[in-house]
Amino acid sequence: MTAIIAQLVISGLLLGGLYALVAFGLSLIYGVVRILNFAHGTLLAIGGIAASIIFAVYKLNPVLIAVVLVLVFLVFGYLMHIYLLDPLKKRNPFEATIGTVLVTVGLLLIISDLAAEIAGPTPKNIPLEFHAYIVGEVIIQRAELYILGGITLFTIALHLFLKKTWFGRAIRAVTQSPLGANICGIRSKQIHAQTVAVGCGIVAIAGVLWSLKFPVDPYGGFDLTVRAFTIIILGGIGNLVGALLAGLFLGLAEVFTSFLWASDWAPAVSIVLLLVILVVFPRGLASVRK
Amino acid sequence: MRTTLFAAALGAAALLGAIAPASAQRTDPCAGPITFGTTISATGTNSTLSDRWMKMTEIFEEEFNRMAGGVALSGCGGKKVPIKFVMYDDQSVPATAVSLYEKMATVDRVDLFVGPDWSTHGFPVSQIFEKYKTPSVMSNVATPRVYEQGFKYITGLAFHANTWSQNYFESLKNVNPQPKSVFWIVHDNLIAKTVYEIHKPIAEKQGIKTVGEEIFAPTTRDFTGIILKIRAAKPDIIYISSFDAVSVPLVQQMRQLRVTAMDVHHIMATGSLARQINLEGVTGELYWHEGIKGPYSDIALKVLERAEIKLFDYLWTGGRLDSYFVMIQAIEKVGKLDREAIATALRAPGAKWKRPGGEFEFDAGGLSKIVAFTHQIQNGAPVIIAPAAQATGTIKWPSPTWQ
Amino acid sequence: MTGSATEKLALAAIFAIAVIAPFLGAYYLTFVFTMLIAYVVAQSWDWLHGEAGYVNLGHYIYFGIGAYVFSLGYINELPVVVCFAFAALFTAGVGAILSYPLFRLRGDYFAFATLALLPLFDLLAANLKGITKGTDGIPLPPKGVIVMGVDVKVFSYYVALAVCVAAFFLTIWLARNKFGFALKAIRNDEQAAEICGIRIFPVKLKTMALGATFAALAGACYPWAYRYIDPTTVFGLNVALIPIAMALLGGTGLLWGALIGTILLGTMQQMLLVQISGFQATIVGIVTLLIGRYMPGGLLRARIVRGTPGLGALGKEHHERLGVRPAVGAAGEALAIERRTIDPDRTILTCNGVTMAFGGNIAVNNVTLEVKEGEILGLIGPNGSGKTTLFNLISKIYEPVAGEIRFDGHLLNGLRRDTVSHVGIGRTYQIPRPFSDLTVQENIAIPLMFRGDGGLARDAALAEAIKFARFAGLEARLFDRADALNLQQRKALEFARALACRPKLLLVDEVASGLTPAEVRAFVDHIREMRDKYGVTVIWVEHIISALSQVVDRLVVLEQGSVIADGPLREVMADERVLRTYFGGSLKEHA
Amino acid sequence: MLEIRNLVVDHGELRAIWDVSLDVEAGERVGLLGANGAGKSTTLGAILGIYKASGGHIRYKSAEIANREAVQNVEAGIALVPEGRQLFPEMKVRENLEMGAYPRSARGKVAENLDRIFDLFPILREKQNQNANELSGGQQQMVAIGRALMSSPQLLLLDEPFLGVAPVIIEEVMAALNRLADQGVTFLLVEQNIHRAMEFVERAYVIENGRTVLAGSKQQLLGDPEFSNKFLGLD
Repeated sequence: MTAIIAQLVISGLLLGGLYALVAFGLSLIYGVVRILNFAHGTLLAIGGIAASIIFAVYKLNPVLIAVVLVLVFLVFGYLMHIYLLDPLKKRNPFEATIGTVLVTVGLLLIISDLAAEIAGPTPKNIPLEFHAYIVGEVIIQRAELYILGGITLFTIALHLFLKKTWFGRAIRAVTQSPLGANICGIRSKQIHAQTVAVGCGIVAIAGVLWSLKFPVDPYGGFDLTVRAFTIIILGGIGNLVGALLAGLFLGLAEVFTSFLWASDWAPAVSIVLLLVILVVFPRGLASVRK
Repeated sequence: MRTTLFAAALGAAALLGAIAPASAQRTDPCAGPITFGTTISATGTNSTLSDRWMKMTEIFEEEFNRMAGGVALSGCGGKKVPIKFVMYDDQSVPATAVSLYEKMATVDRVDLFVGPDWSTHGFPVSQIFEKYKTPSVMSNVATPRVYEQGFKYITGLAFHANTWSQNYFESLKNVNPQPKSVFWIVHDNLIAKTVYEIHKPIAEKQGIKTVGEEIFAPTTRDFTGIILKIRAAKPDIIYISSFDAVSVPLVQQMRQLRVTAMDVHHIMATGSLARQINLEGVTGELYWHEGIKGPYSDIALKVLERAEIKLFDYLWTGGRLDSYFVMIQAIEKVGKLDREAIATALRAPGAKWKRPGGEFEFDAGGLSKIVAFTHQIQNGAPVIIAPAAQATGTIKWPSPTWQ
Repeated sequence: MTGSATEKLALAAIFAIAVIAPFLGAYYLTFVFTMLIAYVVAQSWDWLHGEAGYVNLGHYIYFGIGAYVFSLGYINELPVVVCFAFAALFTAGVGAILSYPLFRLRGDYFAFATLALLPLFDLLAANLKGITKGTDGIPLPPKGVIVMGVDVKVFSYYVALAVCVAAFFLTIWLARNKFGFALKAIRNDEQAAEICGIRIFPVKLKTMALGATFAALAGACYPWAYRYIDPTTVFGLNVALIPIAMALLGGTGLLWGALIGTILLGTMQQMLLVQISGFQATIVGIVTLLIGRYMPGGLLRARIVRGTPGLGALGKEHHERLGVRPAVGAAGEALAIERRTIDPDRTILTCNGVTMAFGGNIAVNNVTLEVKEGEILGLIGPNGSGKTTLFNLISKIYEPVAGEIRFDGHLLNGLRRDTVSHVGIGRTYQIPRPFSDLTVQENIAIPLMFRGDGGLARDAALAEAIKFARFAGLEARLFDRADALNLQQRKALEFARALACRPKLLLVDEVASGLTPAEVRAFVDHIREMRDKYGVTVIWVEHIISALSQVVDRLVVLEQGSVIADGPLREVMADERVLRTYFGGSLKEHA
Repeated sequence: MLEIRNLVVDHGELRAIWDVSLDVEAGERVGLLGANGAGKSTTLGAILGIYKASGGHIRYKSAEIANREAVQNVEAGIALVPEGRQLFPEMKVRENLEMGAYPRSARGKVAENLDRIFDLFPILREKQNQNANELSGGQQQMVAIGRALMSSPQLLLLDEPFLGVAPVIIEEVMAALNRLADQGVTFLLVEQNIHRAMEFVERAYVIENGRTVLAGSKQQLLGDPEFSNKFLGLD
């Protein structure tokens, strides 16, 4: 039984870690810019597809692929904010909200359709075969260790980035008090654009790691957006550690649900969790801590 | 107010009248070309199975008219008329498919239908064929319930869910050691579940006991829970009834977690699956395979080549092509373009139909009684292991990569 | 309806097309049918969004539930009418039940939660196999396809059309009706709406249930015509957001928004479908994106559309459709406030040991206070001394943690916020909170419509509101939106709105700051008139003591949440403790 | 040092400041008094560059700074302690302070300035690793002042620094402000509490309805019947 639990925990952590990674970008963007980006999960799918195509064609190392994609996504995010989202801020709040919904939903349609037209609609992954380690009855793939390592390293790096760098601190400052940040001389427009860029960059990394473990297709990804929302509400907006814990919890919950109950109910876990949390704490969990 | 309303109504009627194309009903049953109406899921969720078929259908029209010279109409003095396709993308949405078939029936006025694919589309669209009394040879609509509605104008080219794995379970009688138990893993999808429900009693009749069954949602990504249950159950056979795309992580994780069995059977062990994961040693079903020559196989192979489609990658392409061939045969049997006669001919009891993979009959409801070829992936390519007549190799038993 | 010629023409044309489409052929029938269904879903979504301001991203579940209930009834061979009734009733019930948890949420959180409903119901439909037959879906038996020699699609088409017409006229009704004004008040400011006497939850629940009913009727038409449903067709995310996009595209909250949006997007999708192979979704996406980017208020609100003669009529906001012009009346005309005779010995408000704390911070500390009928009481104290919190306690924004508040024979503890105006308390906010996208007239009319006695009818309320506006000096701005007013005018508007609550007790929070001395004097006269003419008791929080000194009978001083002085103005101002703690001793000390 | 002439500021369609003019000399302590909503905070915001001026001039050390970005003004030596403190609740006290040194010119002297602030408010040294939202109101106010000091400002704009602060702490804050003044910092103080304000400032302006209506030294104002009238309402 311990072996079974151990195996489930490993899978749950892996799945949850990837979920958390998806949520990180959304969390930063939502925290700073207060924009619901409906295209977020779809961006991950596009990143994963691009990564698997680059891998299939050029046989590049996934780390290199990630570097390339991060750069592309950074630019994409920056331009998206400057040309599509920021101009909406000048409108009244009502129009700004609706405009944001239309723009991000429009983006979602465009990128998934374009990806399907260009790369084909079939799911793709990065098929890496690695050695497996067997401890008793527990089996761990080396690829999984790489992914876990990648998630851990990346989370630490992101954490340090937000804690230690001026830019990272500015992101947190704007999240917690936009006016306070302004008083300290933080240029909000610039930080907004840069945060959207960074958020998209994180999605690229998540996409690469994701496609190492699971296939992605251009029409998928929206359920990941919903999960990412769950995670940031569970973990607190702009709270990285919270998002990581929430993601891991979600992953473990889904894996255990599918083992102990039935796998067709596993996707319900995150949805029910989201609804229950929101209903019990209508202003998010963060309000409880205060 | 009354005058405005009247004026507006007049204007609206004029506008609609202007949009509606004036196309006269065909009166001469010998005039060509004969138009086939169809929709293809070129975008949306089902497009993973069929995204190249639009191009393929265009090429088919061209190659058939060139290579066969058209449809031979014996009732018109043996004159050959070309075929022509009217086709749309149904975007994988059944409601869209319905509106498109309505359009083809009433605006484009196609002569006959070949399509749609998928059981979810087959249900609503089959009523359109009844309504317009226009026969259709659908493809890949395998759920028997579509054909149990008592409709006259539908036929369908697909594996019969009832016989899907018939050859596989037959071949299991001759292997040594004999498998004693099976674990069913089922994609929560109409066709996958039907196949599982039908074969479960067949297996049990053969003395293969069910030691576990699990239905999973299409969005499932982590299968550790299921796999641990499999490992605990220690089945001889793992039978995966699933679409290929959604089962990639399942098979991958089964490999990674060192699942052992005498055989892993996947009802859609396709090339696109094999490209993403190691399928070596897995058994599965094939509708048709490039290596098997039969009627029309020259045209079919040419079309596939030009459309850059490998049957192993796009498992259901065979059904699509066959629906074209069957419709053409039906017209030729009747000898002229007569919808009623064609519908009757298609459903004539005991009639034999040709396809590149061999001959077959329709059952009473109109679903093709096609028995799949069972194959095993050996050295990265499918080897037909049953039925014996078309076999290109023998099964490796127990499956070497699942030990 | 006071529609323009364009509107009549457009309505007639659209209706005519819709009526004759089935005769043009099955393709047109099917095509228009999908648009009819989309319009019902889009429009019923917009009741909650356009009117009440809630973004229900999961509205499509009602369509799906309606489709399922109908199908289940149908395969159990219930009459079609009964199936429709079940679909509507059951779904309305679901909407009502979901209202309880969902309306605890606001803004983005409401959107998150409702978005999650779609995959949840998809999953329920797929997994509750005993009821829904899971992913197999439900095929309807073919024997009902031809009814009385006519394709059943024609019947379902005209049912859908009837539902559309009902939805359209319901939209007109909603925009003009009292119920609609409750929604508009909620959209702008829920707390202020409650202060004006609107009990908001039932209004929201009814709107949700109404929207659910209509979406369910559309949902029921779907399987009737198409004969088959499965979970992804009726709960799929890819189809669910389209009607919302249609409403947003046209212009949410506008009479024509959902209709025009549906026609444009629906036609465009269909055109792309039959004419262009490939990139259809991309094109739809680009159009959606461009509208969001350049016309985020929707197509009909875009300047270019509003400016086009004829077309502009379609983009009219609801208040541009309200035809109530000011009735010419005498300047000194009496307000519709009951004239009470004051009994100066009667205590109207009693606070007994009232305490309020936020976390560890005690904002109001054991305040005991009595106010006599007809008194004008000044309430002063430094910033943060608890004046506004005390107002908030009396007007039930907060529930005190200890102590008792009695008003005019009612115990206020535990009372709902919306009954506060009904028992006779009106208030203003320190930072004015008018309903910003409503006109001055509408703002004032809202409390008149939602009085405790059932309130005035809409037109009567709007007419009556003019008198209050005139009283507050806002007659010239009667038809301007509140967000176009300057601060002083907003304060005046709030004052008029508070008076329209017909208060026995008026709580005035810092009205004078920002007024010129002459304006202050006019305001003081208003306060006095309210008391002398109508017998209204007043508590006035003010920083500017010179203003208070002109009118108050008594002054109460708060410091750190406690009453430190209570008495006639001169006595209080001479009180050593007040001078010390409030003014830091006599100013002469500094000199 | 600071010279404002006929300043006009609009919040959207609302005009908050109609006509404000004032001067602050280097080393002075100047008060800005007035009722709620008179436009005091908006004036401070406009000086720092948070709000755009629609008209008039703001000159700092003879340079026109109206409509400059806040960051430029912070770099030039202006800092604001805002109303309501506007701390970063889930950042540590130390991080909050360090954010005050965000402009590039201030980043070099973080350690030095931290020391100076910890000397000024020793309690913050103890609590530097606590989250800002765990502090009492007075301590939060110290953080807000400290954060403003991190950019080594020459002109410190204080917006109601004593609001919600316990009297005992007010004394402490007041003492710290006096020390800063001795070090040569110039102050522009917005305060409603006349008593506190008059304790600290040398000179004051009174704003009403977005206009400067009175000005003078402490003595002049206290002797002016119009002034006491405005705030006491007693003739």
